[in-house]
Amino acid sequence: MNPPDEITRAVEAALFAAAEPMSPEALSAHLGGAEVREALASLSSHYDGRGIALVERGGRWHFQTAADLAHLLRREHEEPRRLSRAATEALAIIAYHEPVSRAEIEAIRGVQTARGTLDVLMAAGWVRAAGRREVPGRPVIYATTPDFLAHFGLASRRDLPGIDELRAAGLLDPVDDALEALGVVSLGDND
Amino acid sequence: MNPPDEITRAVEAALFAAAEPMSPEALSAHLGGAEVREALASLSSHYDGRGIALVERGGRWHFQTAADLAHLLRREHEEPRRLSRAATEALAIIAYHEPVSRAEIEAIRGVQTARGTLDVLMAAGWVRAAGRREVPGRPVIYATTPDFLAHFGLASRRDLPGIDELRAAGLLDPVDDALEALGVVSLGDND
Amino acid sequence: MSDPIDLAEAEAWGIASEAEAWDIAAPAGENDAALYLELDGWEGPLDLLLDLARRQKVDLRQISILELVDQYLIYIERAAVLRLELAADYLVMAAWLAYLKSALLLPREVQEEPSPEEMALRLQLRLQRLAAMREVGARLLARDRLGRDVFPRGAPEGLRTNRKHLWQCDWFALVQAYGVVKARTQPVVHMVAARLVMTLDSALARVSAMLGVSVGWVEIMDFLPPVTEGDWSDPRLRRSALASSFVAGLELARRGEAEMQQDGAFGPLRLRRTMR
Repeated sequence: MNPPDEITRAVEAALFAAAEPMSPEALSAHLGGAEVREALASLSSHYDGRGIALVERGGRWHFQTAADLAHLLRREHEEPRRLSRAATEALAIIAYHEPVSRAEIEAIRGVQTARGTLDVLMAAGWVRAAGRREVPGRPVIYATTPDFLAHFGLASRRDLPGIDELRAAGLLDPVDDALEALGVVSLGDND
Repeated sequence: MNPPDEITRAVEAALFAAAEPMSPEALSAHLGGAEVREALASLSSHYDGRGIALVERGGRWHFQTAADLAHLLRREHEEPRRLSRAATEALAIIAYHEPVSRAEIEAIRGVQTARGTLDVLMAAGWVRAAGRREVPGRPVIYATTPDFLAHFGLASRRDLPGIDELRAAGLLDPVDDALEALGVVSLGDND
Repeated sequence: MSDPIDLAEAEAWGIASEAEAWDIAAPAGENDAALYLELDGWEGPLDLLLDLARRQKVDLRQISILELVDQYLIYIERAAVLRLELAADYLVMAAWLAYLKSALLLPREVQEEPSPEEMALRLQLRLQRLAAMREVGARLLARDRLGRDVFPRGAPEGLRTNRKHLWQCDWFALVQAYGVVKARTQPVVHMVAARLVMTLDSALARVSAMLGVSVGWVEIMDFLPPVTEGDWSDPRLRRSALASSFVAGLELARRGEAEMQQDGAFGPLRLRRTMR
């Protein structure tokens, strides 16, 4: 391995010191406009197989410990509070359907969503309000955040487990659309 | 460079994730009693010349940004900005009348002074709080700093032109005339 | 057909699974029974249905809706026997499922809309969707999570960009600002500059003298001193002279020494000596 060049060293040092994941743009701005993509690629491969990994999450990069060492490190770290089942479902629905309104979440879950459920997800920094849907009542719609991707180790939403299969199976479509796709004649189409 | 062995990877990850520098003993205990000194030595040489360094301080090890890149951690981004008219007036009043309270500044300016105005002057390092006036309400009083004198090239506040000099320079003319004259007559020509 | 569900077993299963899989780590609002309908660990009738469907141990796409309906109704009946307090929506669902069952079983003469088959399919699709989300939720939580399985740097130095304003102000701006403040707030004395005027007295004397020698109407402009004389070309002085001459004319008319005449608004104003 050749010694790293100055930009690579600078990117390495900056990402190492950064308290938050950084986009290439932010890195570049911090390093006086230097081109950082090549350095990121070279660092990423340099750290491959080491105890630390350089990963990209939602377009932002950060160092983290290698996943296979979890068992060694976990004991020192308190396990984060577990999510309730309601919150887990709401999070999954938001992640796989985003952006969704609360009513849409409830339509899938079949129960009302307690006030605290979405708050918990927002307080964790995984979900944010993403505007309003332009339908009567203008409901708030929710989407996931870059922190969500970082926390769950996803490079992007395309990496959500099983999302392609779900989409292919039509399980991300509303029931009405699915019925239509199945050729079931519903009341409205009966004219 | 050979791929690191498991102990080296574990030490690397543990030190990376640690919130504090760790002694070899603590590391070893953390990693189930593994012998870590060799791993520390190998890591230390691996990181030599990179953007990150593994260092020992008082028998405890930690990662830190390479010393020659420390400047990356704190970047000062300086944006030249012209002091607002309100702030310039407040500064002038403080310079001529110090120490003055905010109420006194307002009385002299004839208009209210926004809280932010004094903050700006203090952030610029030209004004400091200089105690409280022993009157009801004990208002904070403000004075200029040595930086103020240095910035404006004054040996002392006595170097500020007196009222008579201001008048002679046309600076006590009604505002409109003074502003008009600005383009034409400069102070130097008037001496 | 699977065996009818033993209620106690179902309860135990529900509670155990709840405790095992999820900590109800929860904000106070989640315990609000009105919002958060739980029956023996189920979150509402759809959740209970999904659990019952799972017990058929077949793909959700192949579940027997009729069987599912039976199982649900049995569950509700037993709950009623045990005087368990059932939330209203469990009963609503029971009624709806009973209706669905009869619609599916009875021969139909009049086709209703939507058809029972469509309703059954709709229920099945909903269960599939909930199951899918539940499954991916579990998969999400099982990933290598930052802060649980993988860790960020324990004590990052942090990158800081101190956006410092380099405030700019120079000596002149400072001194000038003080001058402006002083000028703005110093006591203001209004001085009315002396300017050339034609006094009423002099106008009166002039108009009176000129009327004495005139024989007919004379326009008021002709009473003004000629432009060629002294300062009288100054338009401000001429305006003053006109005003004073006009007032002088009025005064003379009041005294009965002169007459004034004007044919129309803004027309020429003429004076003449009163003919006695």
